[in-house]
Amino acid sequence: MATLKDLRGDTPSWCPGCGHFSIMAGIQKAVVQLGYEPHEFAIISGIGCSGKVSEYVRTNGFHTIHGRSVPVAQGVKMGNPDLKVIASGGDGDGYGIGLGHFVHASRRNIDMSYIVMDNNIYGLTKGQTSPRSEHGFVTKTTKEGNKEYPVDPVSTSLANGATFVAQAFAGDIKQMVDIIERAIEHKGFSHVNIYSPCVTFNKVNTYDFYKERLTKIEKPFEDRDEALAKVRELSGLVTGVLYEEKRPDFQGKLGIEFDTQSCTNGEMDEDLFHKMEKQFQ
Amino acid sequence: MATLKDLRGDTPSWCPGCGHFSIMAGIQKAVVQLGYEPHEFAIISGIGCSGKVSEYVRTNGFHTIHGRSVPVAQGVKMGNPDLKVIASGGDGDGYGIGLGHFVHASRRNIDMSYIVMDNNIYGLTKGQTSPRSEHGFVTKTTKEGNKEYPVDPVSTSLANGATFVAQAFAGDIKQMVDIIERAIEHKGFSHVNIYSPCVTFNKVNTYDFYKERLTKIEKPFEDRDEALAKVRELSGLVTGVLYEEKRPDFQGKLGIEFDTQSCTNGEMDEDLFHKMEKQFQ
Amino acid sequence: MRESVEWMVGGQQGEGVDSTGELFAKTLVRYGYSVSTYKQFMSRIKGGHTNYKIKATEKQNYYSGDGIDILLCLDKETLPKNEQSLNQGAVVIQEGKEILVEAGQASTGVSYTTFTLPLKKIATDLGNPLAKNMIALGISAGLVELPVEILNGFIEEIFGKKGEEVINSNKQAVLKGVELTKEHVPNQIKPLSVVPVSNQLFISGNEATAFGSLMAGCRYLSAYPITPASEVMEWLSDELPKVGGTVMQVEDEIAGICFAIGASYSGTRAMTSTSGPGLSLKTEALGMAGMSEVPIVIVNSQRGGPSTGLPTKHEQSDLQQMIYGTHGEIPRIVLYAATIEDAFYIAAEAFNLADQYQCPVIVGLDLGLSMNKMTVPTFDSKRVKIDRGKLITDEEAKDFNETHFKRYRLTEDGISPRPLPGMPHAVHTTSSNEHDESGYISEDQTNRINMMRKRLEKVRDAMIQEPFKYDDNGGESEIVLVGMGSTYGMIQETIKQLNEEGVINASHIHIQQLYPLPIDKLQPLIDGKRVVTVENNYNGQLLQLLRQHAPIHNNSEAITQYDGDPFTVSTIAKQVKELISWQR
Amino acid sequence: MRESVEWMVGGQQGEGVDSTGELFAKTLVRYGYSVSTYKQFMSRIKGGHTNYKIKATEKQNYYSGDGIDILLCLDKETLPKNEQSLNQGAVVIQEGKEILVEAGQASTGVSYTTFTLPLKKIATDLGNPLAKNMIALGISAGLVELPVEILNGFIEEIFGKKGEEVINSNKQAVLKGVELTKEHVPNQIKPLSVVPVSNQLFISGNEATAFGSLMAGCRYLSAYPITPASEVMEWLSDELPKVGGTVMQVEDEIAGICFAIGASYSGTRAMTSTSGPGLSLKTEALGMAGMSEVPIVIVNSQRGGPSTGLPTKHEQSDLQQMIYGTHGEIPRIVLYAATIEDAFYIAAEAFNLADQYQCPVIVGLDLGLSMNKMTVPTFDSKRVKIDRGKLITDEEAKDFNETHFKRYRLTEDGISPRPLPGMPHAVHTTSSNEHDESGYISEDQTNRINMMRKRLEKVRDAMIQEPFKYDDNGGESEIVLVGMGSTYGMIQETIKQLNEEGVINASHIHIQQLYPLPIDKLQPLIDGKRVVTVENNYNGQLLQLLRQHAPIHNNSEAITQYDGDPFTVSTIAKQVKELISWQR
Ligand SMILES: Cc1ncc(C[n+]2csc(CCOP(=O)(O)OP(=O)(O)O)c2C)c(N)n1
Ligand SMILES: Cc1ncc(C[n+]2csc(CCOP(=O)(O)OP(=O)(O)O)c2C)c(N)n1
Ligand code: SF4
Ligand code: SF4
Ligand SMILES: [Mg+2]
Ligand SMILES: [Mg+2]
Repeated sequence: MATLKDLRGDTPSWCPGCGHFSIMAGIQKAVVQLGYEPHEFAIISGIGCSGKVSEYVRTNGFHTIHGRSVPVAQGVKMGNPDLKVIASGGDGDGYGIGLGHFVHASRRNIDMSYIVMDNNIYGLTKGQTSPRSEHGFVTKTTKEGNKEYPVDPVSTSLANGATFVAQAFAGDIKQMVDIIERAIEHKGFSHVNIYSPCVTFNKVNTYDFYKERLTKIEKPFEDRDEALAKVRELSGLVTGVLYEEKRPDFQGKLGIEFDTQSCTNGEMDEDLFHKMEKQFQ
Repeated sequence: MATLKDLRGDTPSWCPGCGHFSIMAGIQKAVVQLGYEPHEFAIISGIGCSGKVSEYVRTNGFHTIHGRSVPVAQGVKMGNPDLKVIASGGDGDGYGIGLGHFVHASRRNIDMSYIVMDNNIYGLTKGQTSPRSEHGFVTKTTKEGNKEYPVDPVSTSLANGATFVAQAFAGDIKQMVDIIERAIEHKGFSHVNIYSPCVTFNKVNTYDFYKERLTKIEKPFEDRDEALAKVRELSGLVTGVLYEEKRPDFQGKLGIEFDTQSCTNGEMDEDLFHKMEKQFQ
Repeated sequence: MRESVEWMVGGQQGEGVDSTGELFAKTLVRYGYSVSTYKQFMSRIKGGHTNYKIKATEKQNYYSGDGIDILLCLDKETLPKNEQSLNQGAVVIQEGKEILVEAGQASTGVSYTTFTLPLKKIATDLGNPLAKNMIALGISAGLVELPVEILNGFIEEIFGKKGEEVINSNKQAVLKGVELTKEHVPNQIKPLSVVPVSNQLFISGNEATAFGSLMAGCRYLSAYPITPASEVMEWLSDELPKVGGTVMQVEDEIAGICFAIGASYSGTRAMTSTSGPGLSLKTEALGMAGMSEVPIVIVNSQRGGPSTGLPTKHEQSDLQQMIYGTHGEIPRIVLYAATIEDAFYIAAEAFNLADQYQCPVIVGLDLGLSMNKMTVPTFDSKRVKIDRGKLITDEEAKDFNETHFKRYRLTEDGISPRPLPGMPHAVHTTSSNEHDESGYISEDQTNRINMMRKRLEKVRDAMIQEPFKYDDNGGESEIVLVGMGSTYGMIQETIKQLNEEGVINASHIHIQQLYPLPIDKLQPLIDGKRVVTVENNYNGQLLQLLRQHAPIHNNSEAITQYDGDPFTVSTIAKQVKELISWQR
Repeated sequence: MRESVEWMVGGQQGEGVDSTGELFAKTLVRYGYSVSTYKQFMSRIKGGHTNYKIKATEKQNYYSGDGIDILLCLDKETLPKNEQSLNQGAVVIQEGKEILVEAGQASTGVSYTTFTLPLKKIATDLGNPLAKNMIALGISAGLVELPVEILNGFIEEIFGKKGEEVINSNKQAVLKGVELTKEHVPNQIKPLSVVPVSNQLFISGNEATAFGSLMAGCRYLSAYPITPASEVMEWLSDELPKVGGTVMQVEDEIAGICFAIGASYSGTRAMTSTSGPGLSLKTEALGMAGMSEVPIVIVNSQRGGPSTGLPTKHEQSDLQQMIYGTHGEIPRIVLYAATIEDAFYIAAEAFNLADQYQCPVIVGLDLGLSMNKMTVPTFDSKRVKIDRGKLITDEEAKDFNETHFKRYRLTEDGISPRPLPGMPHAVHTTSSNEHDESGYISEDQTNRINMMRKRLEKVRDAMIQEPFKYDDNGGESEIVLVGMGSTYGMIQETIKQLNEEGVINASHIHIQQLYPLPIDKLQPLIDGKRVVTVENNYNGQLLQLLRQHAPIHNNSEAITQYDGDPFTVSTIAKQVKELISWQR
């Protein structure tokens, strides 16, 4: 069985204290505790400090481009349904440039987990507002404070059909690992938003900020809209699995006997050719 | 004062009976009834059957590219805040390829109206599923029925801060005109989703389909989350203004004395140059 | 007896012009003829003029023809729009109050016959007003003496589900048409000679590309609808599920390529298909495929640009975007089939090259090639063998004995053994960042140099079976016409015509591999010749490409057309003649 | 006395290497020197080696230099990484347990002196452990005898808000450094001569571009953060609101260009800024600007590609993407400043050209030019006059007397009078579809031909004030070096060096207008010469561009470097020599 050591990839280059360390550890722990081997996973990440996670966790990894981890990940799963697929990236990556893909993935329900490292800021580009930055948040390009309001990612995935929606906090690894495990085991699209303080550029949304404000939801709501209402009521400052629904995943619904990996060297399938050829005769 | 005739642009090439005719008429009527002149408006449209509306309503028009009417429209308003700006396009245009922009516009609250012609299908490309097509919907590329679930646009804009959210139906012009008028007059981002049957490719979401199912909301909800709950409860099959909130628009919040249009031929502003130059000395 | 016929039906969109044209084309195909077609249509769903042009010949033919022998007018615009294309002695069939046969003369001077008749009324009298197009088809068949049995066979196929009555009324309509011909315009034009029936396929470029892809083992296509590429998606969405694959219509073109890259990374042969606007959106992810060395096939069916442009019109103006599109420098291969027949093989080879060189392969098409059907000899399923390149098994990966498998191992040929995710002995990292052999981010200069060389040199020798077609036209030529894609047939015909007229002996190069350009092989064929490209764009992009590789600047020109229509032979011939006279 | 000094500080990211370097650079600037700088850094926030290189010279200088006279090591990697660049007699300052002055010898053979001292401890003893870099700066100043008053002045500016105590401890640290120099390494290197202070600006390419844009009347920038372009956005986000404009950080690069196109359509001078990945994403909307004839300026600050590539490294590999990126064919203009000074004027001219030709103008930069500061003579605010082209007033529009104003009126020069939305007499339609003069969709062939000609011909004669820089180097040359962007300084120095060595007389062309390429003007300068491009990419994109326009294939080469670092003079010189010997 795999140990935590087996899950160790390249040496992280994150700033000491960065929340992303905990999330990386959380993923590693979840994989180990669930008894999986590194090769069974593919972690598909975007670009940002967060995006480096696919190089730091030793599973198969694909460090893709900014905002596109979710579409690539869905393709990976469809190409090889035997893989456990995790997409991961930052709040800018996922809720800024990648927002459209995220919502469409929510309503599509392909079997994969999406773990967002939400630090309410663009880390790697040195501290601009992200779509998760609070109204009034001050950065070098918003010296008078951010004039936009943040995206509400959890409500958005809930409203658009995601079958597993959860939120965690990098400062509470135990709960986080539990949530990640459940997300991995969920059949369908699981959305896990994780508050992950950026200690270098975000002096507002710190560990203490979240410790003081987060409410734990002990048990998923039975009803999607109840979950939605609760999240809205608490301004998104909740942790826990908010909603989980058992429903066939997208690929299951297609009802296709997938056989995508058997293409090997040699001649074209002559019988198939003649069958297909007919329609053009 | 402008008459309906003044609002007539190029001759529509839509199929007879298409819902988009009514929406075009609705916009024309609203402009006339509010007492505006054609030159005061800019209609920024995307690509699709729907996108042609900017050529058919005689105001200033910009027929942009697929999925980008909303970002272009926001730029137009910021460039010239005196213009009344309407973005318009199809459900594929706005909730498919353009979904990210739509959500970001909702949370940004620039003063413009976004009118979506929602026919639950891709019309101009001949009838593929759109992100608004129902689960199970049959097309030539989904012969076994659509396996995705539709986007919930109204809940999404509500959850992400839009300050005016409404829904109308091409089969009820009176209510629609009223809603468009209110959307135009709303200061901030107003989202109006309009059910607009595609008589050629969509044999499910017909005029009758909507007539039988739509519930009228007579008065906007006081509370955003109440509106959201109601929309969810009725599976989005509602018409009326669901929510309206008075709040300074984005540009107002910036607190800048905008002066963007005064750039004219001649030498650079020497005083300004010397002031700016200082910081590099 | 005639050995060929040129036929056209025109009318308003949404009124069955397409299906009428296709039915007549198929009838000619069944009769044994080689048929080329061209559809003209507008970017709207109903209304607006559309037409369907057919040229049927005894021998293989790659061009739908300049002229018209029979013109079937289903609206008022058809005749004026196409009168200048009528051949001497043509017959024009049109709706009118009563039956009338008149002589006409076109602005070009040719004389023709109009056969006016109340099609709708006759059909109504036969009990099926919808069958009016069948009467017209009967007339067409009658004029060239095609056996009605073939048409009747199709009628049974098409209306099979609608019952005997519908079938019969349609058959009657066809017969009626034949009778009307005999009665009013007998022997007006010569009948078609009988030819032996061979194993031909009647297929479009989009279909041939999709078919070739499927046969090459492609099991995944993710795309976003767009004219004129949608058919690739549509055809595969019917066929792939039958062989364990699937088509995903996704939220936009960026997702289209990203899903495919994901599927390909996982080991599935995968592709995306699009047209210009979509290709532009895909260029960032195209760079990812190049950098991360994930194989991927991108079909780009060109249409009229730029921007939204002329979405339903023909053009060949994405050459530079296909060759240069994306920031920075990536390995890539750009192919472009000369004919529908080639489209099948090129698609299949594209998947091999993508796997062999672990890079994106762009398959160019153009609307002319994509959306129009043509008869081609059936494909040779043995010609292209599936080759997955350096894909390795877990067993092979195990031999490397590495905890973290070096996905980007430096090798002599620049191509690294490629395991798949899921293999127990090959956990590995794939990346869009500059990386070392392990796939981990590296900013080291030496590594950078090695990796850039690896990636950019590995494709230098890539070569498809037929990187270009060459026709020396039987001997010495002073001029060489160079084309790509759907202009193949027109250029061939032009050369034949010029030759027959004794004007000039021209050779013909039709390039199928645009990048890397096989310049070493091309050089001897253009040396000392006047190089004239024939291309459907404004800037002469093919000419620019050639000039980049060969110092032919003072002895080369481009013949261009960019109005949304394909070339006609007469246009090309005229311009070649002008070039020659200007030179001499 | 020395007339120049080369200085470098190296250390771990996040430890003040940048600010230390900048402070020393500014000190030299105040002292009257011309200063060029180069920062090396990694794509991470904390940790990883970074350094800041300075070359200060009496006369204007465009290159931060190959060598190092003073090397300040704040980490262990600095010395080994840069030892090979040390000049004869260099001083290396490094942290150590105790004060030690030793002789060293580099692998290159040069001898140098290491000055080891417990910087941190000394600073702590002075009561401010944070002031250790100030001691090092004091040592640096002491070595070349820079007056400490200048440094002290900056200390007051920087620490002004932190109170007297902090200011004093820092000043003391500087003094201490000077003392330590006198005591341990006196006269180790020659002092800098005194030069008259002129009106110089110390500014980066990004800042000069932003400044030029603002002065040209740009009042709107919408963009998405990306290295190395973010500074354009950051600088303007401070400055634009003061003049009634604004910066929008939007959700992605597609929105970045679309917001700007919208603002420009409405009449505001508008721009977007980005780097490679963003440029790729923008190519679809770029096509829209071209097709709809909306002026727009796009700044592309190049970095190491492809894909995510080397985000914090230098490269010039987006040339082809800037020139050809987007499907179909659009009018566009591509500029690329040779120096930071030119960046100001080029930015300003870009807005004029965009308005005059109603098309997108791409302003190329590269990381070397973008992120590094240099002294330049202050700009001439009279050199570029604002010209808004054929923008018309409502009064003028009224004279046309049209219900629907013809936005795309066909005119002799292909440029249509442009009203703005909001004008009572100029309601008009703008479109990404092919359109007629009214802006309405048109699929008519004649209209298409007219519109394509209009759009693509109108920019043919576009020309900036200085489309290229030319230095004939005093007479006959057999070789011409051709470059673009930040290689200007290195090429100049290389030529000087080769000349001095008596190796070869080379001329220098530095192209600032890449598209349309001023080939008619370039031709006489390259005729009969051996053309050697010097470029930071793999494929020799500039060479390919030249070859496309001139048949120089047999007499041209590219000197390339693509490891993420800029050229050094010695690299270029070496390669030129190789080329010559190989030829002879
Ligand atoms: C297409 C593209 N645009 C912009 C960038 C520059 N970029 C790199 S990371 C990043 C934002 C990172 O923020 P986030 O996703 O929140 O991750 P974090 O660094 O905060 O973990 C940006 C804008 C890029 N690499 N690619
Ligand atoms: C980038 C891009 N992708 C695809 C297309 C092709 N396309 C044109 S319209 C359209 C969809 C139209 O659907 P919708 O927005 O719902 O409008 P409708 O026609 O139904 O009114 C598509 C996919 C395009 N023009 N540009
Ligand atoms: S900048 Fe912020 S997000 Fe990035 S590594 Fe440092 S602490 Fe983490
Ligand atoms: S296809 Fe549908 S949406 Fe398009 S014009 Fe026809 S009815 Fe309207
Ligand atoms: Mg972040
Ligand atoms: Mg639609």
